[in-house]
Amino acid sequence: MNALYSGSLAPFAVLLWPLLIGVVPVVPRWRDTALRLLPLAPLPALAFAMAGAPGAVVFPDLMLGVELAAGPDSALLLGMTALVWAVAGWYGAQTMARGREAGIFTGFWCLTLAGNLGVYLAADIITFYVAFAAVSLAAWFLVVHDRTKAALGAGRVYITLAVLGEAALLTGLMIGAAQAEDLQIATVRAAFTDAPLGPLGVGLLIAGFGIKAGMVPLHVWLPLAHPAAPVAGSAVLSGAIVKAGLIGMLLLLPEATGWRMVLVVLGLLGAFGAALWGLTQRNPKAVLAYSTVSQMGLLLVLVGAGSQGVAYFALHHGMAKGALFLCVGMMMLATSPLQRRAVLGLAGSAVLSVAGLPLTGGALAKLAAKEGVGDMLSLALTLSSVTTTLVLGWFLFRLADLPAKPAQIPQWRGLFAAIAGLAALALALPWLLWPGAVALPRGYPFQPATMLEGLWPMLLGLVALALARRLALPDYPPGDVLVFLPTQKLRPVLQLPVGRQGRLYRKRPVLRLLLMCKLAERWLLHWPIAGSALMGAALAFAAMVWFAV
Amino acid sequence: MTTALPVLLLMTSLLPAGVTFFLAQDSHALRNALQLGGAVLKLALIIWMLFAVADGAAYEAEFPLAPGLVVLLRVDALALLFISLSATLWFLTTIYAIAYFGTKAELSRFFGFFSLCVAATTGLALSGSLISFFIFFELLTLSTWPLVAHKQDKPSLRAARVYFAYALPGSAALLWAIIWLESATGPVLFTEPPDLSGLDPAALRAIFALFIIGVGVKAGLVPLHGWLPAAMAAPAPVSALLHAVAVVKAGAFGVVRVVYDVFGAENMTALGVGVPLAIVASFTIIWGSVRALQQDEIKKRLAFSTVSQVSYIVLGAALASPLAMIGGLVHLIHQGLMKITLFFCAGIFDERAGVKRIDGLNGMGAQMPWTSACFSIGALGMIGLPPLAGFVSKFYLGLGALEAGAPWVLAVLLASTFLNAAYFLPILYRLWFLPLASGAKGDDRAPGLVVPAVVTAAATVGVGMLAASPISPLGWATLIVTQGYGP
Amino acid sequence: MSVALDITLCALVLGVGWATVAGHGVFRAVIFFITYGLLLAIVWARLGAYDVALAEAAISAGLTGVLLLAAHGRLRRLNASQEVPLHLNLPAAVVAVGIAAGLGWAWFALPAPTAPDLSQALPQSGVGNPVTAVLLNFRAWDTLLESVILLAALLGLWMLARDHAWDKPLGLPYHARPGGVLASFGRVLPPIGLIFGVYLVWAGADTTGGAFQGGTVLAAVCLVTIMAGVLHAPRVEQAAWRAALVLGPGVFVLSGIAGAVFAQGFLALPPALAKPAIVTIEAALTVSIAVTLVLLVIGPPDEGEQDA
Amino acid sequence: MSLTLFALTGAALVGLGVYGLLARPHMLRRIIAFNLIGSGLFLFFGAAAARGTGLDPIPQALIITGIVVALSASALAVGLVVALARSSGTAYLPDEEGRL
Amino acid sequence: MTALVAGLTLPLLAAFAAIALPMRARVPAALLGAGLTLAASLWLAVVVWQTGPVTLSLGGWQPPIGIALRADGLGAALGVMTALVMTAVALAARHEMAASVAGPRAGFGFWPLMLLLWATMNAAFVSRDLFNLYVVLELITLSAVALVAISGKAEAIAAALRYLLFALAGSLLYLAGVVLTYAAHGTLDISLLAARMAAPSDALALGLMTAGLLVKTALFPFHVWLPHAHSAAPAPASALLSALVPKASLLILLRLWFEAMPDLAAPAALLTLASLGAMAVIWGGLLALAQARLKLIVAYSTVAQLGYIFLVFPLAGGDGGAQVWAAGAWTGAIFQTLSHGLAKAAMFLVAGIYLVAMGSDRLSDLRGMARALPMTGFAFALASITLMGLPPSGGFTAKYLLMTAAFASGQWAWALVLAAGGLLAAAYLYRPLAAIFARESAVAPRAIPRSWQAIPLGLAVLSVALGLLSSVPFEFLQIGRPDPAAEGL
Repeated sequence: MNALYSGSLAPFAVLLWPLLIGVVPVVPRWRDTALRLLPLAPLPALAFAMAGAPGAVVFPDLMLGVELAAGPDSALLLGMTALVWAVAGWYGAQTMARGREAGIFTGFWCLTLAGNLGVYLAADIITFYVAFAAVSLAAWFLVVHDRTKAALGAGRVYITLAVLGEAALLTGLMIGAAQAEDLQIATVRAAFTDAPLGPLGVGLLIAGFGIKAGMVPLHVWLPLAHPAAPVAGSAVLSGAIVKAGLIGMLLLLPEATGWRMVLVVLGLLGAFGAALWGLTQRNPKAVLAYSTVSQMGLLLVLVGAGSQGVAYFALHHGMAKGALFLCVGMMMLATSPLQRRAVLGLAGSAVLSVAGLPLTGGALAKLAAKEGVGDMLSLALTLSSVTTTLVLGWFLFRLADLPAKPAQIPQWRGLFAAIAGLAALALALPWLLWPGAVALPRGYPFQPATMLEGLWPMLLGLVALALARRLALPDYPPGDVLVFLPTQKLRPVLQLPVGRQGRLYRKRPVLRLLLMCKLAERWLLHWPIAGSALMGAALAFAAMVWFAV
Repeated sequence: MTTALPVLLLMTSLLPAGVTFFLAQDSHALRNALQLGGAVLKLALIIWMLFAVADGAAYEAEFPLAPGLVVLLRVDALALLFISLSATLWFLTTIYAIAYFGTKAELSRFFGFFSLCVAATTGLALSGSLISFFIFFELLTLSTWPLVAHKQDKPSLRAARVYFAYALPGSAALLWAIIWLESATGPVLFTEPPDLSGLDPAALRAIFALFIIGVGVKAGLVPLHGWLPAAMAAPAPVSALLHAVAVVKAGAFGVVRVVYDVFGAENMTALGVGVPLAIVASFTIIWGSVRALQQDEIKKRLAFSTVSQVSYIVLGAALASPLAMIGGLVHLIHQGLMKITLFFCAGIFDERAGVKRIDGLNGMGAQMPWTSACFSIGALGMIGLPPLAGFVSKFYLGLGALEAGAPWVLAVLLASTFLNAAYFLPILYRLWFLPLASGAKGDDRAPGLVVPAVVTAAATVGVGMLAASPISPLGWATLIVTQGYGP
Repeated sequence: MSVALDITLCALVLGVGWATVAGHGVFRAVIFFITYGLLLAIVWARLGAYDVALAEAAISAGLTGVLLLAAHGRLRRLNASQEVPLHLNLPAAVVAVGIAAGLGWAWFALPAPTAPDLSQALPQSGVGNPVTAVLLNFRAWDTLLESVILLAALLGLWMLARDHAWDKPLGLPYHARPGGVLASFGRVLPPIGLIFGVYLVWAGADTTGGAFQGGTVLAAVCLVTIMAGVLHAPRVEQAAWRAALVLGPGVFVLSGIAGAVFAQGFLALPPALAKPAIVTIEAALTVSIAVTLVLLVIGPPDEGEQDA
Repeated sequence: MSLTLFALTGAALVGLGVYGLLARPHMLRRIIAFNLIGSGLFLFFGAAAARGTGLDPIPQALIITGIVVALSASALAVGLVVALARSSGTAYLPDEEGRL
Repeated sequence: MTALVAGLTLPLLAAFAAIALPMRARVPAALLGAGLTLAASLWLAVVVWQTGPVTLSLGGWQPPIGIALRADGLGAALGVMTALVMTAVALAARHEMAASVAGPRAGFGFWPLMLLLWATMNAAFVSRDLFNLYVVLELITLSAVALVAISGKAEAIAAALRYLLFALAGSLLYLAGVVLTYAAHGTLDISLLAARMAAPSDALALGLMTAGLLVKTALFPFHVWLPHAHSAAPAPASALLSALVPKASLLILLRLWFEAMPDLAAPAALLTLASLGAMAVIWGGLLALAQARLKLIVAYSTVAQLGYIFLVFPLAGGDGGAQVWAAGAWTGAIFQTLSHGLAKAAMFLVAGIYLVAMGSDRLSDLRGMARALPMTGFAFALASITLMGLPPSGGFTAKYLLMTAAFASGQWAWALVLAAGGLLAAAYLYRPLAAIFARESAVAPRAIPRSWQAIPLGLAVLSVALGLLSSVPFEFLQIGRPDPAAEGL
C-alpha cells in the first residue's frame, strides 16, 4: 500500500476548499450561508498563487494517481482566475435571489471553480481532464441558471459542444498517453511527437481546447452562453473559464510546428471576424462575448506563434473582461445617473486597457505578446487594436443604452469598489509583473515608438466606430454560424425508423409450416400408407444389410 | 479448506434458494433473514478470499459427472473480480428487493429464483472449465426466466418468451462450440490453454464465432440483443440484477473467458477474429446508444444503454491488448455499479412516484433529491464523466485500443460518449430543471430502496476516485492482467 | 402321391387364403378363414406336427373363428359389417410380393439346419412329449408369459366395457329358447367334452395334446353350456371366476419360485419331481386357460344395443 | 420337396396376409389378415424345423405359443373393433371412414 | 440372482393378487407389490454394481435349449428407471382413482395391467432370447393397448385399435425375423447368435426385426399411432406408455444391432436409422408445436425425444463401435432413454393432475395452474429442462455425450440435430410453461393434495439429478457393455 500522499498539501487544499463550500448548500438550511461564502471560495487559491504556487503533491491512490503542481504560467493564470472568481463571487452573493436555485448555483459555482483552479494545478492528464470536465460541464449550470428560453437554448448548445470537446480532448489525451505509457502532462506532451496518431491527437486536443477557448468555428456556444448566464457567471465564463482551454494548449500542445499554422489562422479569423461580428449585436453582453472570442483569437495566434507572453496577455484579458461583464451587471443595478456614469467610466477605462491604450496593462500585455512572434503577426496584433477598439466602443454605447432594472442592492458601492479594484488590477498588475514575466526592458513601454504603435490603431478604431455608428448595422441574434445552420434537421436522423423487436418470431410462416406438418401427419396416419412404408422399410433395411455384408 | 471454499461460496446462495422455495408466503422475516444472511456470508467469504488470492492462493473443487463432463469450481483472480461484484450487488439488491416488494404475493418463488440466479452467477464465475461454465450459464438462463416473468402479465410473459427465444439458441451455439472444440482438444480448463493445433483455422474461426454467438446473446451483442429491452417488463430489482450483475455480465464474462482462457490473445490475433469481434462490439456500442435515444420509457432507455455499455467489455476483450483488457475487466465492475444505481433509481421513481416515462420525471429532483442525485451520478458515470467509474474504463479502453493499433476504436468511444450524453443529459435536465407537472408527486422516504442506490452511487464515485489504489477494481483488473495474461 | 397331395393341399390353402383376403363380404371371409384353419391343421399333420395341428384346429380355426363370427354378428347389428370392394392397392401389392419373395428367397438361402440337441435333456424333463418338455420345462418361461398374455387380453377386453354395464354379467344378455336344440345340446355335451379335454391334458405329457389344446376343448364345452342357459355367464365381481383365471399362472410362478428355492434355480424342476410338477402345473393352467378363453369369447359385460 | 412346397406356401400366405392387412380397410378383415400372416410364418417355420433329422420340437413349441399369442391379440382386437363400432358406428379407423 | 427373479415374479404375483382379490384388498396388494418390486430392482442394481452382470439360465437349461436371462448395467439401469416410474405412477394412480370420476372398471383394470406391464418390462430388460422377447413384446403391447382403452372414450378406442394394428404389424415383422433366425441358426440366444456364422438370410431377418421394432418404438415415420394413443389414455397410463413402453423395443433393437448381429451393421442402415431419428426429432418437435392440448404436446415430444436415441447407431454402431467415442455415444443414448423416461412420466402425471383439477388439458384452460398448484408447475418446468437438454439435467448429459461423439467422429451433422432438437423442445415446451405460469387462474381448481403434487416433482427432480450425479450411472452403464472400447473422451 502506498502512502496516502507525498508532498505539500497546499495545492490540494486550494482545490478542496471550494468543493467543501460547494457541498454546504446540500443542506437546505445552509443554502444562504453558502451563497454568502462564495467570494471566499477562491481565496486560498489566490493566496497560493500570490505565494508563487509553491509545492507539489502526489496522491498515488486517488483516481489514477493525482499529481498537483503549477508551473509559472499556470501560477499566473491561477491567481488571475482566483481573483476574477472572488470578485464575481461577491457580485453573485450580493445579487443572487435566495432559495433553492441559488443553492444549486452555489454548488456548481464552487465545482466549476474547483475545476477551473484544477486545470492550472494538474500535473497529470487525468487530473487535468477531470478538472477540465468539471469546469466545462459544471459551468453549464451557470449558463442555464435563469431558466429562460434563451438560457436553456444556450445551455443546450453549450453542453453539446462541451461534451464534444470533452470527448475530443479525452481521445487526444489517450493518444498521447498510449505513446507515453505515462500520465504526466509533460511526458504526454512530449510523446505526441512520436505517437503514431500524433497529428490526430494534437488535432483533437486543439478542437477540445478550442471549444473551450472560443476558437472559431467552435466558438458558437460563447456568444450564446455569455449573455444568457447571470452576470457573475458571464464574468467567470469570459474572464476565467475560457482560459482553461488556453492553459490546456500551453501545457499539452507539443513543440512540433505542424499545428501552429492552424491555430494562427483560426486565431486571426476569430480575432478580426468575431470583433466585427460583435457589431451586429445589441446586447452588451453579447458584444462582450464576441470581444472575448476576438481576444481569445489573439491568444490563439500567440499560442500558435509560440509567444512567451501568452499567460501575461491572458492575465490582463481575464481581469479586464471579468470587470467589463460585471460592469454590465452594475449598470443594470445602477439606480442613479451618477452610478451609471461611474459604471460607464469604469467600463471605459477597462475598454481602453483591452484596446491597448499605451501605458495601460493591456498595452503592456500586447507588447509582451508581440515579442518574438514575427513581423507579420506583430502587425496583425497591432491591427487587432482597431477592431478591439471598434467592438468595445460599440459595447460602451450599448452599455450606455442599457435600461436599468428597478432592483436595488444594499452594497452597490462596495461591489463597485471591488469591480473597480479588479479593473485597476487589470491595468496595474501587468506593470507589477512586467519584470518577472517579460524579457523586455523596463522602459520599453515608454518608448515613443511603442506608444505610437499603440495609439494609431486605436484612433483608427475610433474613426471606424464613428463611421459604424452612422451605418445601419444589422441586428442578428447571437450565435452566428449556428443561426444559419439547419440544426433542426438533425433530430430526425437520430430517430431512425427501426423495426419492432422479435422480428425473428413473426408468426405467419411458422403457422403455415405447422399446418403443412399437420396435414402430412394425417397422411402418414393412413394405415395403408404407414403399413406399406413399414413393410418397405423392412425390405429396405434387409437390402442395405445384404448389400453391405 | 481449499476445496470447501468454492462449494461453500456456491452454497451461500444455493441453500437459501432451496429453502426459500418451500417457505410459506407470509414468513417474511425468515425469508429476509435467509436472503440477507446468505448474502452477508458470501460477502465475508469473498473478502477473506480476496486477500488470500491476492497472495496467490487458489481454491479448487472438482465434481466429475461423466468422462469429459467435469464441474470444476476454481477461485482465481478473474473469478473473484466477477464474484465480488455479484456478491456485493446481490446484497444490495436483496435489501432493495425486500423493500420494493414489501409483502406482495409470490415472494417465496421470487426470492427462491433470485438466489438461484445468484448461485448460477457464482458458479459461472467460479467455473474452471468450459463445460462447467456452460452448465452454470444455462442454470442462469433457467433461473432468470421466472424472474423476468414474475409479474405474469402480458408484457412480462412476452418478455420471458423473447428472452428464452434468444437465450436458448445462444446456448445451443455455445454448447455446439464447446463440444466441437473439446472433441479435438479434450476438456478445456481455464488454467491451461487448450492446444488448438488439432483444428484447422477455418474450423477454429467457426468455433470462435459460435462461442461469441453463444455468449453474445447474453451480453446483448447486436443483433442478438432483442431480448434485453423486452426484459424490462420485469420488476425493478430483476432489471437491476439482470443488467448489472447476472445475465449480461455473464455474457461479457464469457467473452473474456473465451478470448483469454480458451483461445488466448495470440491465437485470436493469428486467426484474425479479434478485429471482427471488435467491430461487432463497436457496432453494438453505437447501435445500442442510438436506440436508447429513441426510447421514452426510462427502463427501456436504460436497457438499450446496457446493450451499448456491456459491449465495452467485449471490446476490451476483443482488442487483446493488456490495457484494453484492463479497461474491459474494470468496466465489468464499473458498469455494474453504475447500471444498478440507475435501475434502482428507475425502480424508485416507478414505485414512489409512479413514473415510468422520461417525461414524467420533470421536476422530480426537488421531490426526490436522493434518488435523483443517485440517478444523476449513475448517468454521468455512464457518459464517462471523470472522475466517475465510467471514465476510468473508457480511458483504459482507449489506451488499449491505441496499444492494439486500432485507433478507430477511439472514434467509437467518442461517438458513444456523445450519444450517452445525448440520452442521459435530457433526463437529468428534466429531473432538475423542468417544473413539476401538476398533480405529480413523489418522495424518497423509503430507506430500503434509497440506501442501496446511494451506496452504489457512492461506489460509482468511489471506484473512480480511488481507481489507482490497489484494492480498487482497477487495481484488481490490473493484477489479473499482469498475473494471468501479461506478456 | 404324397407330393401330389401336398400340392393339392397347398393350392387349396392358398386358394382359401386368397378368398379370405379378396372375397366379397366380411362374413364370407370369416367362414373362409375357419376353413383355412382346418386345412392348415391338415398341413401340420402332414408335417408330422400333431400338437401344432391340434392347436391350429382348436385355437386358430375354432376359437378365433368363433370370436370372429360373434364379432361379425355384433357388427351386423351395429350396421358396421359392410365394406368397400377390393381395389388394387399398388404399394401394398408391391410390398406384399416383396415380403413373400423375400421369405421365399430366404428359404433357399438358409444354411444347413442346426437343431439343438435335446437327447440329453429330454430324459430329465419328466415328460415324453418333447413339445410338452419344451413348453413346460425347457422354455417354461415362454409358456408362463403366454398364459399371462391370455390374461392380459382378457383384462384388456374387459376394459372395453361401459362403466354402467360393469356390474352386469359378462357378454351380451343371452336367452336360449328353453327346450331348444341348443339347450338340450348344452346338457349332453359337457360330460363328453369334459372327459375329452382332461384326456388331452393328461396325454399331452407323453403324446399329442397339452394344456392349451385341452383348455380350448373345455372352453368350448363351457361356452355351449352357457349358451344353452345351463350355466349363467359370470360377473366380474365373482371372485371364484377371477381366482380361476389366475390359478394357472399363479401356480406356475409359485412352482418356479419353489424351483429357485429348492432346486437349481427359477423354474427348475428336479428330474424326479418333474412329471408330477408338470402335471400339476398343466392342470392348473388348463383351468385358467379354459376360463380365460370362455371369458374372451363371451366378451366384456354388456347391455346390448338398446341403450346405444 | 414337400418342405419347400410348404415353406413357399407359407411365404405366399404371408404375402397374401400382408396385402389383406394393407389393402382392406375393414378391421375384421385386418384381424383375419393378421392371422393369415401369422399362420403363414408358422408354416414356414414348421417347414424349416422339419428339414433336419426328425422334427425339431422347439419350433413346434414356439409355434403353439405363437398361436396362443395370436389368439389373445385377435380377441382383444375383435373386442376393440366391436367397441369402435359401438361408439362410432363403423368398423373402420376414423381416417379411413371416407373410403366406405 | 434372487433379485433378478424377484423383479420378474413379484409384479406378476401382485398382478394376480390384484385380479383375484376383492376390491378392498386390491390397491394395498398392488402397492405392496410395487414397493417390493422397486426394492427388488434397486437390489438388482446394487448386485450388478458390485458383482457385474447377473446371468441366469431359466430352469437350469442352458441356451440353445433353454432361455437365459442376463442383467447387465443397461438392463438393470432401465429396470431401476422403470421401477421408479412405476412406483410414482402407482402412487399417483391411487390419488387419481380416489379423485377421478373413473368407475370401478378402471379401478379394477389399472392395477393388474400396470403390474403386468412392469413384470414384462423387467423381463424385456434381461431376456436374452429373441422369441421370448417376442412374447414379452406382445404382452407389453396388449397391456399397453388395454391401458389406452381404459378411459373408455370413443377416441381412446380408436386410438387403441390403431395402436394395436401398428403394434401387431410390428410384432409380425419381428416374428418373421425370429423365424428366419432360428431357421438359420437353430438358436435364439443373443450371446450364441453373436458367435454364429453369418447366413445370407440374416440380412432379411435383421431387416424384418428392425422394422418391426421401429414401429413399436414409434420412430418417424411410424410414430403416427403414438400421440393419439398416449394422449387418449388416462394420465398415469400415459406416463407408463410414453416413459417406458417404447424403451423395451428400443432396448431389443440396441441388443440386436450391438450385441446379437454387430457384424451386419451396414453403414447405410445405421445412417438410415439415425436419419429417421433426426427426422423424428424435427418432425415431433414441429407437431408438438402445433398442438393445443398438453397431453398431445407431451406425446409428440416423446416422438422427438426417442429420435435422439437413434443417433447412437452411426456413432457407436458398426465400425464406430471400436472407436474411442463409442462409449460416450452409447452411454449418451442410454442416458437419454433414462432421463426421458423420468421426465416424461413426470409430465404426464402433471397433466393428469391438471385434468383432475380443471377437467381439461387444453392450454387455454391451464392458465395460471402454477399459482394454484405450484409444485406441479415446478415439476413440469424441471422436466422440461431435461427434455430441452439444458444442464445440469440428465438430458443434458445425454446430449453432451452424443454431441461429443458426433464431433469426435466427424459426423457433426448429428450435433446439428441435437442442437436444433433442443431448440424445438424449448419452443414447444414453452407454450405449456407460459400457460401454466400465467398470472390468471380463471376457475378455482379442485383441491389436489400435496402428496399427489409431490410425485411428479420427485420424478422431475430425479431426471435432473441424473445429470447432476451422472458419474455413477455412467460407470454403471458400462457394466456388461458389449463393446467395451477405450474409456470415453
